[in-house]
Amino acid sequence: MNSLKTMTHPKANTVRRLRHGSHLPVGAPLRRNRRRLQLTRWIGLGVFGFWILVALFGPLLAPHPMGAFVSDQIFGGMSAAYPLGTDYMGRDMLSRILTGARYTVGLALVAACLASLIGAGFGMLSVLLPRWLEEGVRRVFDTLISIPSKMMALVMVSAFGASIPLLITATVLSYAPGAFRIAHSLATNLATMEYVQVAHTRGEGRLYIAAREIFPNMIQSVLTDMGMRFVFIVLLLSGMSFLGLGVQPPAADLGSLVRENISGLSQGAVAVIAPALAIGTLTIGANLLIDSLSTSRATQKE
Amino acid sequence: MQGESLIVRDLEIVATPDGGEERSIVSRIGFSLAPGEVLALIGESGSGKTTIALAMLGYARRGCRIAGGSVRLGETEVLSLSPVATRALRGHRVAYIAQSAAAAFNPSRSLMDQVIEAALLHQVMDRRSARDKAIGLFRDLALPDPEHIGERYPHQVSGGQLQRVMAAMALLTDPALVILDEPTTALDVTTQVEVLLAFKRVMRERGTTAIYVSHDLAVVAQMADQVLVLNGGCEQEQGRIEEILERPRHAYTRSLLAATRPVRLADSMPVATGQPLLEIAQLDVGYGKLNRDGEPSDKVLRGIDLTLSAGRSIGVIGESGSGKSTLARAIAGLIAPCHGSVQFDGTPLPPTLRGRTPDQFRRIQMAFQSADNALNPAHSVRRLLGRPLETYFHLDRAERRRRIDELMALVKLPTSLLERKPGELSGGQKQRVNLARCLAAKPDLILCDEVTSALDTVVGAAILELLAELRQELGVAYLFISHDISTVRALCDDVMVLYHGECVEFGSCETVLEAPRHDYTRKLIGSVPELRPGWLEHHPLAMAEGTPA
Amino acid sequence: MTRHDNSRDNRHDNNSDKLTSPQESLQIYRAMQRGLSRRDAMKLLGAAGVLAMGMGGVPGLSPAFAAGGEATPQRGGRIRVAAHSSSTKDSLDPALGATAIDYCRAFMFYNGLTQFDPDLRPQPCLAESFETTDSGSRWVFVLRQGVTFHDGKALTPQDVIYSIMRHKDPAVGSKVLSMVEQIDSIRALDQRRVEFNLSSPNIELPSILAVSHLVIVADGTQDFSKGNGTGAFRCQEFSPGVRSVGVRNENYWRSGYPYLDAIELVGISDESSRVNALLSGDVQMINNLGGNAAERVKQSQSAVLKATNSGNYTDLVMRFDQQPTSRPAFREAMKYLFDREQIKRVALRGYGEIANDQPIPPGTPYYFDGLPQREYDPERAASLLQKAGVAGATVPIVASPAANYSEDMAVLLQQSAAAAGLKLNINRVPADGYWSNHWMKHPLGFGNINPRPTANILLSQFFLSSAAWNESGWKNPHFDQLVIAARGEPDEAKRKQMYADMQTLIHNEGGIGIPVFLSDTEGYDSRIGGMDRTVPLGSFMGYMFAEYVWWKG
Amino acid sequence: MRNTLFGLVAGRLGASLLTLFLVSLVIFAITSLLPGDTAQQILGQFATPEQVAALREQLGLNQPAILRYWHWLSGFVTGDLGQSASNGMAVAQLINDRLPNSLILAGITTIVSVPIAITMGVVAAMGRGGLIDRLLNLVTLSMVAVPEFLVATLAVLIFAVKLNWLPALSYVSTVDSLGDAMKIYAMPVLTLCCVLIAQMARMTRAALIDQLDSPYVEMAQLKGVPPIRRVMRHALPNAVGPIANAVALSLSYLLGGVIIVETIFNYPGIASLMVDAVSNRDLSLVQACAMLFCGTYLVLVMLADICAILSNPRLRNR
Repeated sequence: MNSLKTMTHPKANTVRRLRHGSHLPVGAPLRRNRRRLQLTRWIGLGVFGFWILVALFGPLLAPHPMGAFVSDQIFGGMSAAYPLGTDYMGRDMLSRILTGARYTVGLALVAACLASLIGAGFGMLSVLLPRWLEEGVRRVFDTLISIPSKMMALVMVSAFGASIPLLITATVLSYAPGAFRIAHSLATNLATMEYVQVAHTRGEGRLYIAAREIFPNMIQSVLTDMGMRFVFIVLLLSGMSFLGLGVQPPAADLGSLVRENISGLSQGAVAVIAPALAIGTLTIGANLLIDSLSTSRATQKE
Repeated sequence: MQGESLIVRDLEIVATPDGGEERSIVSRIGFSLAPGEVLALIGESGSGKTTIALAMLGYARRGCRIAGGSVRLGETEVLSLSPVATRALRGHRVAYIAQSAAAAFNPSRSLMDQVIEAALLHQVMDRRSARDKAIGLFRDLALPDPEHIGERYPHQVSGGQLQRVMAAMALLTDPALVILDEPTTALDVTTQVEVLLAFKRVMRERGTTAIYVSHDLAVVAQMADQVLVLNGGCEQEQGRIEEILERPRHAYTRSLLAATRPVRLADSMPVATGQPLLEIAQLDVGYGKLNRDGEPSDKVLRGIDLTLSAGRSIGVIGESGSGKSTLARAIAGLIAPCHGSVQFDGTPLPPTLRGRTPDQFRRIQMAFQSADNALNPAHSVRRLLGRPLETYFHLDRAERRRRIDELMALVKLPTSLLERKPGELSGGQKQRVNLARCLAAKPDLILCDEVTSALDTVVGAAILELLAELRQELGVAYLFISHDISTVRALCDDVMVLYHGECVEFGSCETVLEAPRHDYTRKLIGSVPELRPGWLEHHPLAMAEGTPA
Repeated sequence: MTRHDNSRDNRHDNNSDKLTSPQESLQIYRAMQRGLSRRDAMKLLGAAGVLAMGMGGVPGLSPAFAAGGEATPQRGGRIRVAAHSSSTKDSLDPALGATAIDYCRAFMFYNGLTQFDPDLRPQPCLAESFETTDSGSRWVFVLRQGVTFHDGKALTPQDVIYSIMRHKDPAVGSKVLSMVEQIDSIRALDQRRVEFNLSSPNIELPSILAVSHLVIVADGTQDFSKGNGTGAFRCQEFSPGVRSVGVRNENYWRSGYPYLDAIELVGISDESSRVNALLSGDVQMINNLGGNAAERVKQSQSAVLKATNSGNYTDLVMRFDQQPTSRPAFREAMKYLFDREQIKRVALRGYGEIANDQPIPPGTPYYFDGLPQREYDPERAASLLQKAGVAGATVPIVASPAANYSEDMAVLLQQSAAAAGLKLNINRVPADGYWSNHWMKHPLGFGNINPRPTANILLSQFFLSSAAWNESGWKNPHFDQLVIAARGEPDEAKRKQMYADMQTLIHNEGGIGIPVFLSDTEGYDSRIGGMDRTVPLGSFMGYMFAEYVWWKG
Repeated sequence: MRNTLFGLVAGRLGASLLTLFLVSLVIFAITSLLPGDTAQQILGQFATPEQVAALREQLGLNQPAILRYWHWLSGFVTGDLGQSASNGMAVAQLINDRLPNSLILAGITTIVSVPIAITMGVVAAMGRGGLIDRLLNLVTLSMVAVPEFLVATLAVLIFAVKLNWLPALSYVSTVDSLGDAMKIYAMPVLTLCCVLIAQMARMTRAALIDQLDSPYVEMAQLKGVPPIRRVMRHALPNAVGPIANAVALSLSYLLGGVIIVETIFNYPGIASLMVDAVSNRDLSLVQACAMLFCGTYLVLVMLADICAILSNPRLRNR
């Protein structure tokens, strides 16, 4: 985190250097639980990778079309024919989850990527822009961040209808400002680093400095941040599905699967538990992955 | 409490790096100290000296473990104490003075609060007497305004004063043993003398047993009775300080000694061509907002004049905050001067980067203090060296490859390092890459900003040698910025002494350093510890203070 | 919408409009549809009952409620009632009533001149009696004596005149503006009698006056936030979108009523929250339950489910003026693609009734049961699609939550259409703005039609060639003639035949597909007494439950 | 210290006003794009065009958007929030009815969640890498992972429907005693805590660990300061800044983000007011709510900064 502290004066990082100097080269904060770290990373990677695969190939594997009414039994339990039971209208839950995961994972992934791309892009470039322009960009993102994400989504969906591009736009508008903030502070720090100044004295252009000197050093933080954003977006999307603003029928993301079957909760229907578990494993998996990545990065840095 | 004896036997400390096997970092260390004696642990970074010192408190840092041996303080076996008893020992019978007081003081609590915390915690005395005693110690340590300095917060007190406050904190409980971990490394030389004097006097008065950790033999010579020379966690040599200084038996000790006193390298240089390369006239530089007269609020340099001929080397010396680095940054175009002119090779140099020509960019290179920060950690060495070749000379792939190999040979690095990233190199290697990158531009002038100060003495000496060789081979001129007079003395033809942003003295190295005219220069030179015991006692400051109170 | 062209300009030649002004309110239409039996109408009109009257008879539909024998009513107690929607748009101005909770409040705090009984006959309420002196264009209502508003003011003819005539001001935003447009004037004959003059005869005026929008407010009222009426409950608290509390009006003119001390009305838009609230005992009555929710209530020990069939329908609109729905074979194919059983079973969970692509529900007098039921027949649909030249095509279909169940129906239709080789792309649009921006604007879309007062009004409004809401743009001169003629046909058998012909025409040629009629479902705490009274207007006892239920707990 | 604080607050207020202005522009622009308008919303499916026209005239919807915005803005600046177009009540009155509810819910949630979250963060940081840390990590992860509507619905099913301990709905109006209040707020607060605690606890842990790695905490250890005191007296005061920031960000969720909880528990708060306002195209109400949310966010962030300054003598005394 210390890289986040703003450093303006060229000598401001002296303290940090000395602090590092006081550490033993081998005695620097080490984590004894490296093996555990590895384990959580593999679990995280496994779970997250699983959902990516489901998103990619799930619809191909689905035994029934997503919207097919296959059974007369409503909220049917697990059976050989319907491994995850049937939903509130007698559709095959397994097929619906396999298909629905694509929406959740795909939407969240696209939105997270776009949010990070826009946020980090502006965050990085604004450092190199003239002061007034930088200030303007910051003001715009500050404005966006102060509007609650669900309200933003609500107004936008009311205005333009709940299409997939709009959902992505709304979530990106909600989450890009956060990414911008982090990227901006990272880039502000990196821009004062001596190697950036070296590049300046070499006469390099702004774009080169941004792309080749600054960006490679913030990519990991940006990726970590993107992972967090992914998790938030999954949850925001399922919240929006609850409010009827999310992915629209007959398509259904995991959140709307939980939502539309929630009346089966009182009877403990698989139809509601299965998609809820799916969301849970997806977000926990992503979190574990991010956690292990960011800690191992911290370790490497020492 | 008087100092107690300290006997250490067969100390073994192991570390477990992430994912790695447990390995020994300190092995079979033993020494014994009589009450009131001071032992110096000396060695390069990574030699395990701090780790050993911390073991005296029964403490090992995260990832490390004290695997065996005994530390006997008086009658107490430190390593076999229970956690509670260990806590009772720390800050009471054994006290620790950290390298950087600025980092080791909690920024959010007042100094007095922190100074007396241990005493109150261990119920050595009540708050009032602790305060009184602390004020007494402040006075003994020659801190200004001893009555009220304790009410301040760490950021309101200078580094040297903080270091002394920390000493007061350590000594408040009259510990039997004090660990001083490089207590003056972060300080300017002039401040260092004051702090060393204060430490020495107070410790002698109290008869404190102490362990003094340092990489600087000259400092150790002033403070220690015994020396333990470490390398790679193993003892190289142990003995009385005088013996070690005069009759070093071990080769490593000898190289340490040699590095502490670098030989003059500048004399072997060819005489300069005389053509002025860089001419600076009446240069003013500052930070902050401009006021009505166009003057910045925080003016760092005032009225600097300087002429550097091609192939020559000028040293700029001064303590931190004197404006040395700002001068280099102004020449490099990183900060625009508010006044004055800079001419390079006869043409005025545009004040900022924007107006400069690619050729000017090429001909002036800057080597930053810390290669850690100056080398982009994301790039490989090949890329770091290749980029200037690309931008300045537009070389094609094969030519670049050839030139990079040349550069590596020039800075005496094996080409096997080319694919590594800076994080995988040692400090000296990094600094060499840093220099190689400057050389890639075939520059006429290299601005060296404290290039050796972050390095260990031996490594730093090697870099100095390299710089001297390069100058000889390539005829490049240096503006060599340093706080260390001996490095300037070793490398430079001329020297400029900066004090509070003004040049107080300028002249050839011999003249200025051998016969300084300005008071500050004299003080600066006089503050560099000499490699002989007793130098400190005869320092003018010690004489001025008279007999200790 | 170009409705005003009809209602204003064509008033003289289009007789239907005098009866059939467009309204939204669910209740009035249902009321009238069943309310005035022919017999009553005849009685009202005397021997001269020549106008076509509403379909007679009480609803023959199944009240599936399970309340046991009722004990004697008890006084006291307080209940909480949750309606399915409530927002800051809620108002105590009866003219603005838009949802169930508004109608309930109107009947709690105010009274109309007339009110419906369980047989949906208009009964005297604030009017002690009413009569028409010239077959329906001049009416005299005699006001009840001694009725006071909650603020103590006595009821006068001026209040009646103000209450009704204010709806004619467009700025009021009344939902029943077009309905009161036929009232030319109202005047006080004396302190008790009020005379209504209509622009043309309408023997259904007493039924119209029984709707919640036309309840009586005090003369000159502009600020409705106090709910100052003559009703059985006084408004104690009203915060829009949150709750409203009515406490017993001790001076209520109808002695012995109401039973309850207080009623709290809230809106819970989330269905599952609504059911949970009922099951946990936080509220005592809820309405508008989907199939699964209804099952949950049915299975619970503490609550009772009540379902009433209605003539409300959601229909597939196929425009005659757009491709590909202008092709007759395509339209017919779509009608064959409805798996009506499945829609009833899956989408409605059984809470509905199979329909036959015509709008007159079974059990009403003009219902023509000789019409063969159209069945799900994908093969036939496929060949029809082939004939229409759209086999294998992709056609967009617009659905919205605004039209109840249209999304489920669209999904089901999509499934069955796929079986016939037709690909339907569901374009789901938000409820907001649906009626103005989407309804009747797409080749394939959905509409939702609440029942109309009479079969004739229904047919006139939605199927006449010139009708503004001719959903599909269907134009059939023969049908138009039948509609007009039926209004003036004195012979019942002939009239019935005319309606049968009209239904057949719509069934065969019309541009709409009606798969099912929807049921009203509500749940209530088993400790509520009086729930066996059913006014089949809508949920909550036709929104008039307030003074008739009691608390047994 | 006064000067720093004053300068910060003044600067922030200026920036906040600008932000609010921008937010109002954005919201106005989007709501102007909404299909349908208030008049149509009020009149519904079977409105006649002349009715719509008359109502539009009456509500002033015929004016160009810029003019309407100007009217709203000039009213807002003078403290007049205008009238709700859909029911004619003063916007200030509507907000006044709902805001206390939202604030009470937010307040209780804050009182419950912040101490729990910080305690969890502190405990996890102290036992870094240990069993407790990993356990807490798993707990917080799971809390984040479950959609809040599921938590809320499950809680209702268990505590209200099955066990009948707690009411399924939260009626502010029927609070008579502390016991009542606890019953009513138990489930909404529980749900919100699930959402908020995890985030705050994780941030607290990260901020503390950052401090625990610092030389002065090592120094404290070498002075023999026991672990709890090390965390509470040495590390925590320096972590106040980041923690306050995390708390502020989480709490800003409590006004606008609680729409799901408000829906499920039928809690009459400000978020559902805004949802209503949007679906009714009630522009002045939408604007007022948006201003409120953004204003709250800005104030919270500013408070967090003030906290950070007050806790840091370096900033405090500059």
